[in-house]
Amino acid sequence: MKLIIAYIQPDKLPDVKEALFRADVKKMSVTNSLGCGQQGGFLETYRGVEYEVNLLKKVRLEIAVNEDFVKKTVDAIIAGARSGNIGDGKIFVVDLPQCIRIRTGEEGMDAIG
Amino acid sequence: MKLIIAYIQPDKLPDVKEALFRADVKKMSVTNSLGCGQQGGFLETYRGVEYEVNLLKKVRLEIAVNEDFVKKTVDAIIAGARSGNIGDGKIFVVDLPQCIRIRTGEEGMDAIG
Amino acid sequence: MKLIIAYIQPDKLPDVKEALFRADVKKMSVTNSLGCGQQGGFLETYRGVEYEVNLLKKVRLEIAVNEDFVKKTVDAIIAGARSGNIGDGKIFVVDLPQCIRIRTGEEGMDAIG
Amino acid sequence: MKVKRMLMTLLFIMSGAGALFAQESGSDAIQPINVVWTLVAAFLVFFMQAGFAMVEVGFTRAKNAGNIIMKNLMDFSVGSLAFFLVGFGLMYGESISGLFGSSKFLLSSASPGSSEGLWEYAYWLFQVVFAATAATIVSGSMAERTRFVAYLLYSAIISLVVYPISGHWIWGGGWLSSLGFIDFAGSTVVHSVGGWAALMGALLLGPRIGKYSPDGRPRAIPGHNIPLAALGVFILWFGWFGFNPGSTVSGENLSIGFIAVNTNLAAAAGAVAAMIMIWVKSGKPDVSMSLNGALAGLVAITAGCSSVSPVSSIIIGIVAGMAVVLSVELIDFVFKIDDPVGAISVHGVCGALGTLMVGLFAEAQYAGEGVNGLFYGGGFKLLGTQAVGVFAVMAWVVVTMGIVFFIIKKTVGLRVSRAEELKGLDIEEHGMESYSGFQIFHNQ
Amino acid sequence: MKVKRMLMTLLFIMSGAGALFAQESGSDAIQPINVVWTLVAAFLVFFMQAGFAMVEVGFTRAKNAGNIIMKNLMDFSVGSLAFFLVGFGLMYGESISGLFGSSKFLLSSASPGSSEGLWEYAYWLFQVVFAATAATIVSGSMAERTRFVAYLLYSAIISLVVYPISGHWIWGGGWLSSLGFIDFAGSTVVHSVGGWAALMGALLLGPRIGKYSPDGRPRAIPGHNIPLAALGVFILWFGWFGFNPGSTVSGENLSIGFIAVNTNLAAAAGAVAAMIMIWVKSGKPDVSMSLNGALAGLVAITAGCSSVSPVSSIIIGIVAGMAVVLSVELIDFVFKIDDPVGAISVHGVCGALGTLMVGLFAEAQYAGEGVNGLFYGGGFKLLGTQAVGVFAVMAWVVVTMGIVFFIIKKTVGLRVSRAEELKGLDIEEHGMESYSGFQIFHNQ
Amino acid sequence: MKVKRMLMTLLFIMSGAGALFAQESGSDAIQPINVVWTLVAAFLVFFMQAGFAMVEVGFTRAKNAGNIIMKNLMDFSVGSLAFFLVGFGLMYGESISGLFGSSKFLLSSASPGSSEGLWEYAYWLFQVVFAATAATIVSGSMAERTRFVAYLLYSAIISLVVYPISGHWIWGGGWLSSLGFIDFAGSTVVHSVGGWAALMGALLLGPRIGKYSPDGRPRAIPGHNIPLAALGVFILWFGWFGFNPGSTVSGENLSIGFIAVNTNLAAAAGAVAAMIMIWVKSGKPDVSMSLNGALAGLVAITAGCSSVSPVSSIIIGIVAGMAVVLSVELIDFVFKIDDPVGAISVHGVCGALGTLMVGLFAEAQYAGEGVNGLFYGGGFKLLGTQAVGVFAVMAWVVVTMGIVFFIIKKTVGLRVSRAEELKGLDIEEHGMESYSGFQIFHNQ
Ligand SMILES: Nc1ncnc2c1ncn2[C@@H]1O[C@H](COP(=O)(O)OP(=O)(O)O)[C@@H](O)[C@H]1O
Ligand SMILES: Nc1ncnc2c1ncn2[C@@H]1O[C@H](COP(=O)(O)OP(=O)(O)O)[C@@H](O)[C@H]1O
Ligand SMILES: Nc1ncnc2c1ncn2[C@@H]1O[C@H](COP(=O)(O)OP(=O)(O)O)[C@@H](O)[C@H]1O
Repeated sequence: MKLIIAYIQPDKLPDVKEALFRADVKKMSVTNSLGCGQQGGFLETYRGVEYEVNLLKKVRLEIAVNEDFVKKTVDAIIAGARSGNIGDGKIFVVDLPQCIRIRTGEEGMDAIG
Repeated sequence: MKLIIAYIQPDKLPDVKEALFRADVKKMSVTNSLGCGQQGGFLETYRGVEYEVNLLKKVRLEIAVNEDFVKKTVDAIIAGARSGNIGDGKIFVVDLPQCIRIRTGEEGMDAIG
Repeated sequence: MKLIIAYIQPDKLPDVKEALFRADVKKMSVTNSLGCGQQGGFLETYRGVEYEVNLLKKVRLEIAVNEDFVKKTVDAIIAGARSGNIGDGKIFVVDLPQCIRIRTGEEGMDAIG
Repeated sequence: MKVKRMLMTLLFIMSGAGALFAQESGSDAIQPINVVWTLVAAFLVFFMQAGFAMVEVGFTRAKNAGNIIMKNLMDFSVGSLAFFLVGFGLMYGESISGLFGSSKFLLSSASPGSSEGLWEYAYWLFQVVFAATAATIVSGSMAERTRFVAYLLYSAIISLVVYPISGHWIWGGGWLSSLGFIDFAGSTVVHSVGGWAALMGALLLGPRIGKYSPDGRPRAIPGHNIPLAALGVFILWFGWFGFNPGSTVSGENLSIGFIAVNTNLAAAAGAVAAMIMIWVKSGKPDVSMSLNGALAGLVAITAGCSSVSPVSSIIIGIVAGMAVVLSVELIDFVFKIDDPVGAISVHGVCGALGTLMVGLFAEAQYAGEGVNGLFYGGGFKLLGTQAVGVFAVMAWVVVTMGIVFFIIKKTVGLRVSRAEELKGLDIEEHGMESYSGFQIFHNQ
Repeated sequence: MKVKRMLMTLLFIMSGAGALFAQESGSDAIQPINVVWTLVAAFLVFFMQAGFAMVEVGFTRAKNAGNIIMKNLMDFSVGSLAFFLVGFGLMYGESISGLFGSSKFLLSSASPGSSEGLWEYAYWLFQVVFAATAATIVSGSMAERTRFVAYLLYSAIISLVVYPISGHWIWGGGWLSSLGFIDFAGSTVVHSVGGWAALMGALLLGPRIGKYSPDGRPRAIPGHNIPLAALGVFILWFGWFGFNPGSTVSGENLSIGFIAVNTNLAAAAGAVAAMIMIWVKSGKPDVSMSLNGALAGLVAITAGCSSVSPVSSIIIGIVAGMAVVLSVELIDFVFKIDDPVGAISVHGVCGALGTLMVGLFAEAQYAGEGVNGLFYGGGFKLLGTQAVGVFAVMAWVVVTMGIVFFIIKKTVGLRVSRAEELKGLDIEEHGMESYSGFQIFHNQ
Repeated sequence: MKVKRMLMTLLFIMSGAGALFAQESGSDAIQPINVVWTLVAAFLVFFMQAGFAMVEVGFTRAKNAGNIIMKNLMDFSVGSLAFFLVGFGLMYGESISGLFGSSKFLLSSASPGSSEGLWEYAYWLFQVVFAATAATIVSGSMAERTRFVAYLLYSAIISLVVYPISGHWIWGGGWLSSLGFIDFAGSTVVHSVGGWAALMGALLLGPRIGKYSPDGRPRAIPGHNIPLAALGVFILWFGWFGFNPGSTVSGENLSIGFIAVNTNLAAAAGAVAAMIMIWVKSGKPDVSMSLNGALAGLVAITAGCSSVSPVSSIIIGIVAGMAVVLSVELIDFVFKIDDPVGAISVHGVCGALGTLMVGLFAEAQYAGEGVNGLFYGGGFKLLGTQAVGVFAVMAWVVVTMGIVFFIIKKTVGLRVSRAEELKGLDIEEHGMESYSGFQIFHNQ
C-alpha cells in the first residue's frame, strides 16, 4: 500500500475531490497547511504597504491507497489541481506497510477502502 | 522505528490520550484534519436547509515509536477510539528510518522517547 | 529522496526558515500542531486557576529533499530551532520513493526543488 | 413647510399637551425636548448600520467579511452625500403633483438663523439614517459575489432617486399619504423598499457557486460568525427603539412609550414564533432563524406601531416570525433565489405583511379618530389603502431597481469571476484577509 | 395604585413647571422630559442584553457559543411576554398585604387616553428590561451543559413569578420597602436575584466535564473569545448608565448626574482593585478577572448610587473588586461549584455586599433626611434593615429556584448527555456551528 | 414607603431650589433638558471606549488582543480616578494666570444641595470621558510591544497632568481661549493631545519586530479581526454624535442638530475620500484605510463642527480623508515610525489639520458675530490664532510626554523582551490566550 501526500491550491479542492470521486477514491484526509515554494505569492497590500506573503495557503491531502490505485489517484489529483501556474503543488508517495480500521480492527488492504 | 498516523473522532481524543498514557506512550503530535470516508456525517441543518457535510472533522495523531512499542500503541489507540460506528477512523503505520531530538542532537531510538 | 518531518516551537519558525533558506532549502510546508512530550508546558493561569496545558502548540514542517540535502536540512533545522530547553522538538526522516510536480508532471528528483 | 404642518397635525391628533403648544406660535413648536428626542433617536438608528454590518458578516463566509464591511460602510457614506445633495429634496421638497419633491436640495431649507431652520437639520439627520437603512439592506442578499464597483453605483442610485421618490409618496405629502395610507415608521417606505431592491439584486446576480447542487437542491452555506451576527441583531433591536418611537419626531408626544412597548413585544413574539416554527419543521431550534424572527417582528410592527394595541403587536410579531421561516424556504427551495442573510424575507415580505396587517389591527383609540382596521369594525377600506400602497411601492422598486441592476450588469458588470468568488472577495477585491493568521477552511 | 400615587407626588414636588400644571390637573404632571429620560434609559438597559450575551459567549468555549446566544435571545423574548402577561402585575399591582401585586396584568393599567395612561407604557418598558436582566444573569453560570428546553422553562418561570414577587417587596410597595430598605436601582432586586438563581442552577447541574481533575483540583477552561467578552463588559458599563441614573424615572430629578458619577467611579475602582488583587495572588494581571472587577463595582454601587458620596462609591467599588476575586476562588476551589463566567460572584455576592454597604456609607445629604449609615452616625439601624432585605431575598430565591430547577431536573431533565457535552451544544442542540470554517481545537 | 419619602425630600431640596433660582435667571441654565442631554452625550462618548478597544484589537495580531483590551480597560479606569482626584481641578479649577486650574479637586465644586451643585456632577462626567478618550488613543500606536506596567504609569500621568493643563488653556478659561482660539469639541484638546502622545510613545518604543525588513522597507503586519475593527469604527461614529453635538452641554441650544449633520457629513466624506485615495495609490480599495478615513473626517470636523457650513464640512472631511492616507504612508515609509493602527495620523495629524481648517472655513452665521475664516473674508487673523493653538499644544505634549516616556523607559522599562514579543503579550504579560482553541498562525 502507499500513502499519497499532496499539496494543492485551496481553491482547487472541490475540483480535486470531484476528480478523485470519479476515479472512485472515496476516502481521504484534508489538512490546512502553509506552503513555501517557487511561487511568489499573489501580491497583497494592507493599508498601502505591500504584504510579503512567503507562506502561502495550501491544502494538504493524505490518501492511503492500494498499489493498483496509486496511478489513478495521482492522475486524478493532477487532473483536478493543475492550472499550469506556479504554485499548483506537489504529490509525495510514501510506502505504507500497515493500515488498520479502528472500527473493525481489519488490517491491510481491506482496511484501506 | 515506526511512525504511526491515526485519524480519530475529535471527541475521542481525551480517551485515546489516556489509553496511550497508560500504555506509557507519552509523546505524540496532534493536528486538526477533515476526513472523507464511508461515514455519512451527522445531519446538520442550517436555516432549515440540510447541510451536506462531506468533510468531517477528525483529529490526526502522529506518534513515532520503537518497534517494540508499535503494537501497544496501535492497541491503545483502538481501545480509546473505537465506538463501533462508522467514522471511528484509521491507523497508518510507516517506516521511520531516522529520528533526531533537536535539543540534544540524540539520534535513533534514544531520541524517540 | 527523503521526507523530513520536524516539530519545532512556533516562535522558532522565523529562525528555522532563515536557516533553511541559507542552506538553500527553499521549499517546505508548514502546519499547526499540538504536541505532547517531556515538556511540562509554561504555566498558564486563567481567572486565578492554573491551566493544565498538556497539549502544547508546535509547528510541523514537512520538507521533501534529495539524499544529498538531508544532512544540510536537518542541520539547518537544528541550528534554527535549538534553544537547549525541553520542548525544542523532533525531526523524523522518512523514505520518499516518489515525488511529482503537479504543474509540469515532472517526477522524482527534478520535481523536488 | 408641508411636512411641518403634517407633523403638527400628527402631534395634534396624538397628544393633548403637544397640541396645546401647537396652536400658539409655530416656532414655539420647536421645543428643545423634541430636537433632543429626534436626535437621540437618529443616533440610535445610525447605530443600526453597525447592526446590519455584523448580521451580514456573521451570516456569510469568512473569506468575504471585509468586503461586506466595505459595502456597509460605503452605502452609508455614499448614501449620506447623495441624500444631502438630491435625495432629501426629492423626498421632502415642494411636491410636484404628489409624485416627487422639487426643493430643499443641499438642505437649503435649513438655516442657523431660526429655530425652524435649526430644526430642519435635526430632521434631515433623522431622515438620512432612514434612507441609509433602506440602502444597506440590499448588501445582505447580494453578499459574497457582487463586484464592489457595481455595489457603489447601486448605493448612490437608491439614495439619490429610488428611495426618496416612493418615500415622497408616503411621508413627503405625496399621493399615498393623501389616500390615508398608514406606514408610521417605514415597514414599506424603508424596509420593503430595501427588501424588493434586495430581491432584484439577488435575482440578477444568480446564486453563489455551490449554493445549489447540480440537481437543483439548495445546499446550506453556513455563516462563519454567529456570535457577531447575534450582536448585530441585538444592536438592530436597540436601534429600533430609535426607529419606531423616534418617528414621532416629538418628545412631547407621550405615545413614544406606547410605541416602544409595541416594538419590543412584536420583536420578542417574532423570535419565539420563528424558533418554534423552525424547530417543528427541521427538528432543531436554529439560531440564525430565531434571530431572523426577531428582526421579522421588528420590521412588521414598524408600520403599525402607533396604531395597534400591545396584544395586536404580539400577534403581528408571531405572524411575521412564522412568515419569515416560510418565506426563506420558499425563496430558497422554490424560487431558488440565493439570499445569504434572508434580507428579502425579513425586510421585503415581512415589511409588506406588517403594512397590510395595519389594515386588520388598527384601532381608533391608538390610531386616531375613526381609523379602524378590519378586525375593529373599520371594514376593508383601510386594508385596501394599505394594499394599494404596498403594491405601488413594490412595483416602483421592482421596476426601477430591475432596470438599474440590469444596466449595471450590462456595463460595469454585476458579478465577480468564478475564480474570484472561490478565492474570496476580500483577497480579490480588497487585497486583504479579514482574519489574518486564523486557520480557516473554505469548504465550498 | 400605591406606586402611581407616589410617583405623582414625586413629580409634583419635583418640577417647578410640572408643579404648576399639577395644580390644574394631575395629568400634566407627566412631563415629556421624564418620559424621554425613562425611555432612553430603558433602551440602554435593553442593550445590556447584548452585553451579557457577549460576555457569556466570550468566557466559554467556541463549541457552545450559538447555544449561549439562543439562551440570551430567548430569556429576553420569553421573559418579555411573561412579564407582560403576569410578571408586571405581580410586581406592581394592587398589593396583597405587602407580599405580591394583584392587578395590572396584561398592562391593563396603561391606556392611550391620558398622559398617566401613556406614562404607564414607558414605565413598563423600563421595568421589563430590568426583569430580563435578572433572568439573563443565570445563563452564564449554567453555560455549556444545560438542556435548551430546560432553560426555556426556567426563563419563563423566573420572569413570571420569582423575580416579580421579591421585586414587589422592595419596589412594588411591599413589606421590605415599608421597612425602609434601600435598593435604589436593584443590587438586590435584580442582581442578587439573578445571582442566587445562578447559584442554584449551577449547583443542581454539577460541573462541566473536565472542570475538576479526579483528585478534585479545579482546572481552568479558558474562554474562547476575550475581545468579544470585553466588548460585552463595555456594553454593560454603557447600559448601566441607564440602569442606575435611569432609576429616578425622572429627568427633572437633577441627581441623575450625581448617580452617573458614582456609577462610573465604582466601576473604575472595581476594575483596578480586581486587577491588583489577582495580580498579587496569581502573579499576572488576568484580563477576564479585571473585566469581572468592573462589573462587580457596577453591581455593588447599584443599591446605593443615590445615597453615598463619590468617595464612598470608590471604596464600595474597591471592596467589590477585591471580593469578586476571592468569591470566584472560594466557589471554584472550596465549594467546587462550576460557574463559567463568575455570575454567582459578580451578581449574587457583590449584589448582596453592595446592598449591605449602603448601611455603612449612606449619608443624609445624598440619601435624604436622617438616613445615615453606620459610618455616618446612623448606627446599626439601616445596616440591619439592609441585612434583613438581603437575606430575605436570598432565602426566597434559593428556595423557589431550588424547587424549580429540581422539578425541571426530574421531569424534562436539566443536563445534556456526556456525548453531547463533548461534541458541543451547538451541533447537538441546534445542529450548527458558530464559527463554520474556522479550525478549532476542543481540548477538553 | 421610606425610600420614596427620602427620594422626595431629596428632590424637594434640589428642584425646589432649582425652581427658585429659575425665577432669578443665572442658574436658569440648569434646565433638566440640559442635564439630560449632557448626560446622554456623555454616555455615548463613554461608549467610544469600546470603539477604540475594538479598532485597536482588530488592527493588530491575535496574540496581543487580550493585552490591548486590558490597556483600554485600564486607561479608562485609572484615568477616571486620576481625573477625579486631580485632573478636573487642574483643568477647570480657579485659573492661575491662564496656565492651569487650582481648585475643584476631588470634585469639591459639586454638591447635592443646589441645582448648580448637581449640574457639576453631570459636567464632570462629560469631561472625564473626554479625558479618557485622549488617553486611550495612545494604546493603538504603542500596541504589541509595550510593557503593561509602563502603560499603566503613562495612563495615570496623562490624565493627571498632561491633558488637563493644555485642556485648561483652551476650555478652562486659559490663555488660548482668551486669544479666541476655536476648538469646539476637541480636535486639538482631545485628539491632537492623544495623537502627539501616541507619536512620542511609538518613537521611543521603536518598531515591532519584523515591521521593517533589514533593508528598511516597511512590511505590512495585517490586523487579525477586521469585522471587529469595523464594529469599533461604527461605535466611534455613533459615540461622536455625543462628542460633538454634546459639547454644547445644552439641549436648549438648538444648533445641536446642525452640529450632528456636519459631523455625519464629514465622516462620510472622509471615508469615501480615503477609499478613493488608497484605491488610486495601491490599486485596491483597502478596508482598514477606508475605516481610518471615516475616523479622520470625524476628528477633523470636531474643532469646527459648530462654525462651518455643511458643505464646508464635506470639504473638511475630504481633505482629512486624503490626508490620513498620505500621513500613514509618510510615517510608515519615510519616518519609519511603527503605528499599528494609524493613531498618529488619524488623531494627531487630522486633529491639527481640522483645527487649522476652522481658520479657513469658519462663517459668522454659524460661528457667531464677526468670526470668519480666510475663505469668508476673515483674513488671516483666525487662521493665525488656530495655528498658535495647534503648535502650542503640540509642543506641550511632545515635550512633556517625551520626558514621561523617557523616564519610564529608563526606570521600569517601556518595551517587552524579544522573546515575549514573539510569543505574544497575552501569554507573557497576562498568562492567557484571547482565542483559546482557535488554530492561529503567527507568521511574524
Ligand atoms: N520540497 C518540498 N517539500 C515540501 N513541500 C513542498 C515542496 N515543494 C513544494 N512543496 C509544496 O507545494 C507547494 C507548491 O510548490 P511551488 O514550488 O510553489 O509550485 P510548483 O511546484 O508549481 O513550482 C508549496 O507551496 C509547498 O506547500
Ligand atoms: N484511505 C484513506 N486515506 C486517508 N484517510 C482515510 C482513509 N480512510 C479513512 N480515512 C480517514 O479516517 C476517517 C474515518 O474513516 P471512515 O471510513 O469514515 O470510517 P471507518 O473507517 O470506520 O469506515 C475518515 O474521515 C478519514 O479522515
Ligand atoms: N515520539 C513522538 N512522536 C510524535 N511527536 C513527538 C514525539 N516526541 C516528540 N514529539 C513532538 O516534539 C515536541 C517536543 O518534544 P519534547 O519531548 O517536548 O521536547 P524534547 O524533544 O526537547 O524533549 C512534542 O511536543 C511533540 O510535538
